[in-house]
Amino acid sequence: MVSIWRRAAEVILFIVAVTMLVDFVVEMDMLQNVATDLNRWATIIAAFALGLGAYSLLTRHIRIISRKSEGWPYSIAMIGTMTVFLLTGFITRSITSDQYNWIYSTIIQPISSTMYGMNAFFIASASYRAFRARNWEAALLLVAAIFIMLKNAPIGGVISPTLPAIGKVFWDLAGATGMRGILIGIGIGTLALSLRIILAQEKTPLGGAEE
Amino acid sequence: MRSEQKLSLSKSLGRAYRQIIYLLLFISLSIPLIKPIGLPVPIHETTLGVYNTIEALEPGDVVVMASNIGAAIASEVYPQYIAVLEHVLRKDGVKILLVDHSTEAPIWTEKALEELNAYERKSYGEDFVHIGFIPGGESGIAGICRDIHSLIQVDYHGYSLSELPMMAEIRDATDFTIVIDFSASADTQFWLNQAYAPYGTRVAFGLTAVKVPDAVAYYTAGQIFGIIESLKGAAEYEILIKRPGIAAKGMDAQSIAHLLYIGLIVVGNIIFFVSKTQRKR
Amino acid sequence: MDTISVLVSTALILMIYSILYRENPAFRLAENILIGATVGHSIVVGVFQVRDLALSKFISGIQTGNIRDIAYIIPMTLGVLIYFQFSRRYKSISRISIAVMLGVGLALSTRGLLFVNVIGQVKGAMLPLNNIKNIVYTFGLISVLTYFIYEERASKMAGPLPKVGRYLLMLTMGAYFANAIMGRLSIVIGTLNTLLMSPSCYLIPVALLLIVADLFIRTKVAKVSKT
Amino acid sequence: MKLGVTMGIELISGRLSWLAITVVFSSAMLVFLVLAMKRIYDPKIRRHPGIDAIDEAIGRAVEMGQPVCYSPGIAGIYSTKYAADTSAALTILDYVAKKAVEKGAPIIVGVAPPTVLPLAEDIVKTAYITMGRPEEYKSGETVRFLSPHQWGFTSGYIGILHREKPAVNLLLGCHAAEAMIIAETGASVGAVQISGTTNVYQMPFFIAACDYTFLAEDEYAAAAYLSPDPTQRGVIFGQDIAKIICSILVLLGAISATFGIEVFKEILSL
Repeated sequence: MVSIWRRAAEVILFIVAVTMLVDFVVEMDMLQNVATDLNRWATIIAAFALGLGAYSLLTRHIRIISRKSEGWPYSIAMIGTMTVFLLTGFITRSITSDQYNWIYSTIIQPISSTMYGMNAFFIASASYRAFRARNWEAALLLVAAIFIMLKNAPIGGVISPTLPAIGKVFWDLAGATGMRGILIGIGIGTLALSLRIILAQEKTPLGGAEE
Repeated sequence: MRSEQKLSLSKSLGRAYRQIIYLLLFISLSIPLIKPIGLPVPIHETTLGVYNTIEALEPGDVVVMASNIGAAIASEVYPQYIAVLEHVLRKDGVKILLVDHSTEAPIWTEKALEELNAYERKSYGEDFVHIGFIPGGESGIAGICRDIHSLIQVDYHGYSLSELPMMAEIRDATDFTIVIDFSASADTQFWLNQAYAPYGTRVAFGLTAVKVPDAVAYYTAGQIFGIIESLKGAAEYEILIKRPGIAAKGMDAQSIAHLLYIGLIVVGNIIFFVSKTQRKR
Repeated sequence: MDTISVLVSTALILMIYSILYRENPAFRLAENILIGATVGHSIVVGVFQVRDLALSKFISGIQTGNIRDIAYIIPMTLGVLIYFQFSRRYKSISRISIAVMLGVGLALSTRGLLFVNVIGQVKGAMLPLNNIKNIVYTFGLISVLTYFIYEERASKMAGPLPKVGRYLLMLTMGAYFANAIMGRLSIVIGTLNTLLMSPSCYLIPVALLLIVADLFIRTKVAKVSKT
Repeated sequence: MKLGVTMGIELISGRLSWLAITVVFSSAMLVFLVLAMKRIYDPKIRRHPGIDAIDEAIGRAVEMGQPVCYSPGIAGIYSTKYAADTSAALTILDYVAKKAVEKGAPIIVGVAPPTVLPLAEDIVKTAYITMGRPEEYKSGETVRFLSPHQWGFTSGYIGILHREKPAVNLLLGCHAAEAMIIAETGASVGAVQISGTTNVYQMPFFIAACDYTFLAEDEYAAAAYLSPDPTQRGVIFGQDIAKIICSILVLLGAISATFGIEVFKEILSL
């Protein structure tokens, strides 16, 4: 049986979405206020959802520690670091305090930029492993990639000025055909899926099948 | 015996190809950083546009440097900012107005001023002023173009604008000689809309690589006088002002790494075709 | 930045990089530290967000009687309702909070993506067919669009166009792949630049030594197990 | 600027074309959806090879006795650009979870956005319940919350890939700069990888590193195709109609622009 709450959620989703959509075309102050507020509300609700995540994470790691399962010391490190951030944040009551800034720029910032930069290494291994001219499609892909690289790196223009010029032709062609087509397709696909969810035809994103 | 050993070596090399590639990349990136090779860098017309315009400035001219720099785009845009600021600081009598479009940007602006010893080289309030963060996005920019004194009363350091001698002569966008906007967002068009369109103030952009395609259209249409493109543009600028820094050093690393990628693709394909023909046999 | 901060962050950077060699305790430690730090950070930010964006507005709303501010009690209530997730019987109540977020998200995506992606791109594609380039672009785009036609009969009617579209898509993918490299390299160059400076650089040989030692031990163990 | 309309409602100028396009496209989609539901129209939809690959890959996981890993992306459900992307990833998760549980392959879902966590938990748990094996669902283990932060999530997810050595790794939904790191790690542990995203900057990396990729709209089509209700496929033909309309508009606009008439551009700017 579909619970009444579930039905209510579907109705609310419909009302919220339609309000936001109408706000996009109709000039009305009240509507605009409602839409702005709804948008802010979503952010606030999402902040509460963090508690679900924290609960799930903490129970899992506390279980690992209490059972002394494989790798339990790592769980202690995880919970320890988390506690440090929570305590520093709540004691200094701001995320711009010197102390908070220090732990943030010592831990999160360097690891984040390192992880981001690791892309360069994985691009290298993928270039070697995956860029094989197995067929015409793959060949076209890697030829385009090589010319764009020669366009971007200063060395390409030094070897020969025609290389960047060819790269530019590929780049413009890609932007005007493939990328345009992809963007248009994404727009249409988003409308189709949103429509199905808003009209309660697709029920999964609102959370599983009904029990 | 020996061939067996050889086989196992090539086999284990084949299995550890990832680690070898990572090591190669690490080395090829580190060497130019430790000892710059100085590979030639071709200078783009768009970068030269910015350089020549600044080079032609006369005493009394006012340069507005607008910044939207934050941690996300700093690696690409901050070196451009440093290079251009250095160039403008070298021009005697040219006044510099620094404005920021995000809450994070003022920190980077101050960092740049300190890195270039601006406070010792020039006198604050007479040669340059750091306005700080201007809230309100496009309407904020429209506000300073219309009447800067009515929108902003105090600068970043808390001085009243009316106390600063330089600001006495600067009232609206007609007093700005050029505007250079360092950003990665739609802000670039804001200056075009609010300063170039109504007042004819000339505008140039310093951008991240992704934003360049949009801006090229403005350049070809003659609406902006230059674009500095990503780290590459910063390197070109550093070379133009003969002050090779992080970007120029990075360019060697960029060139070598790109060549390595191309080499890897080529080697990968050679191995692929060789093994295919062997299998056919 | 003081020395401790530099040394700690360098050690963390090297621990993360060690995954390029193989999965190891150092990486696993850095991984868990990063998870703990980021979750802690998100909670702190989230709590302050609720405090500054909702709670303080609600309180000032009660004082001034501004209905729009008082209404911030609604998202806070909805936020609490999401914890009905833990109740077996009343789980569906939490779906109301989800519905508000999903409704906002889907509507905003549809608004933006149809406006920018569809209308913007279609408008941008209306090029005068007076040179080869524009003709290629126009028919290229139409071919790409026909590739995305899924209905079998309609797809067959388009003849060879979907195939051409697929080729163009692959070319696009190659171009965009290569174009992203420069930005990624700038970031790794930035990281390496800080690594190669004193005092960070002294940690690099330590890390390399550890890796070499590990390699040595592992080959030894492998040999022993063979014999 | 306001555009007066007789009905007393004022439309925002520049948005009229959006309204028209939305109404026309939505009607096309709804008409075919209803026709398919009433069994008047039976959609014959081209099957993306990635869809067959999902089934095969799960079979492989069962044979090898290794898990199926799934990431529904890093965008929350109220993301202003990727809400639909995340929804599509959840719909596909529903299919994958049921298939995996049915065939007996353990599944691990790594979650980044907290708003997605309750949904993913529900979807996977329901799959275990409907297949009659609720005891195999381990709370906190089967669906793992890693971190809402992009790089916290990435480090956690590649940690899972390295330690669990999955036979299959599915990356659906919005992935940003971490796409390449996760996908290459997946390839290095020998997993069959199937991916899909609407983040245009990451598609090329998925294409390079994964075995099968749902490119952009393919992901939405797959979500409709794999929906538990097969009549949902009707909407895909509506999407096709929308693309045909776009093609015709482009062609008409181009031809008229050749003769210096910009009327189609102006219509779309209304």
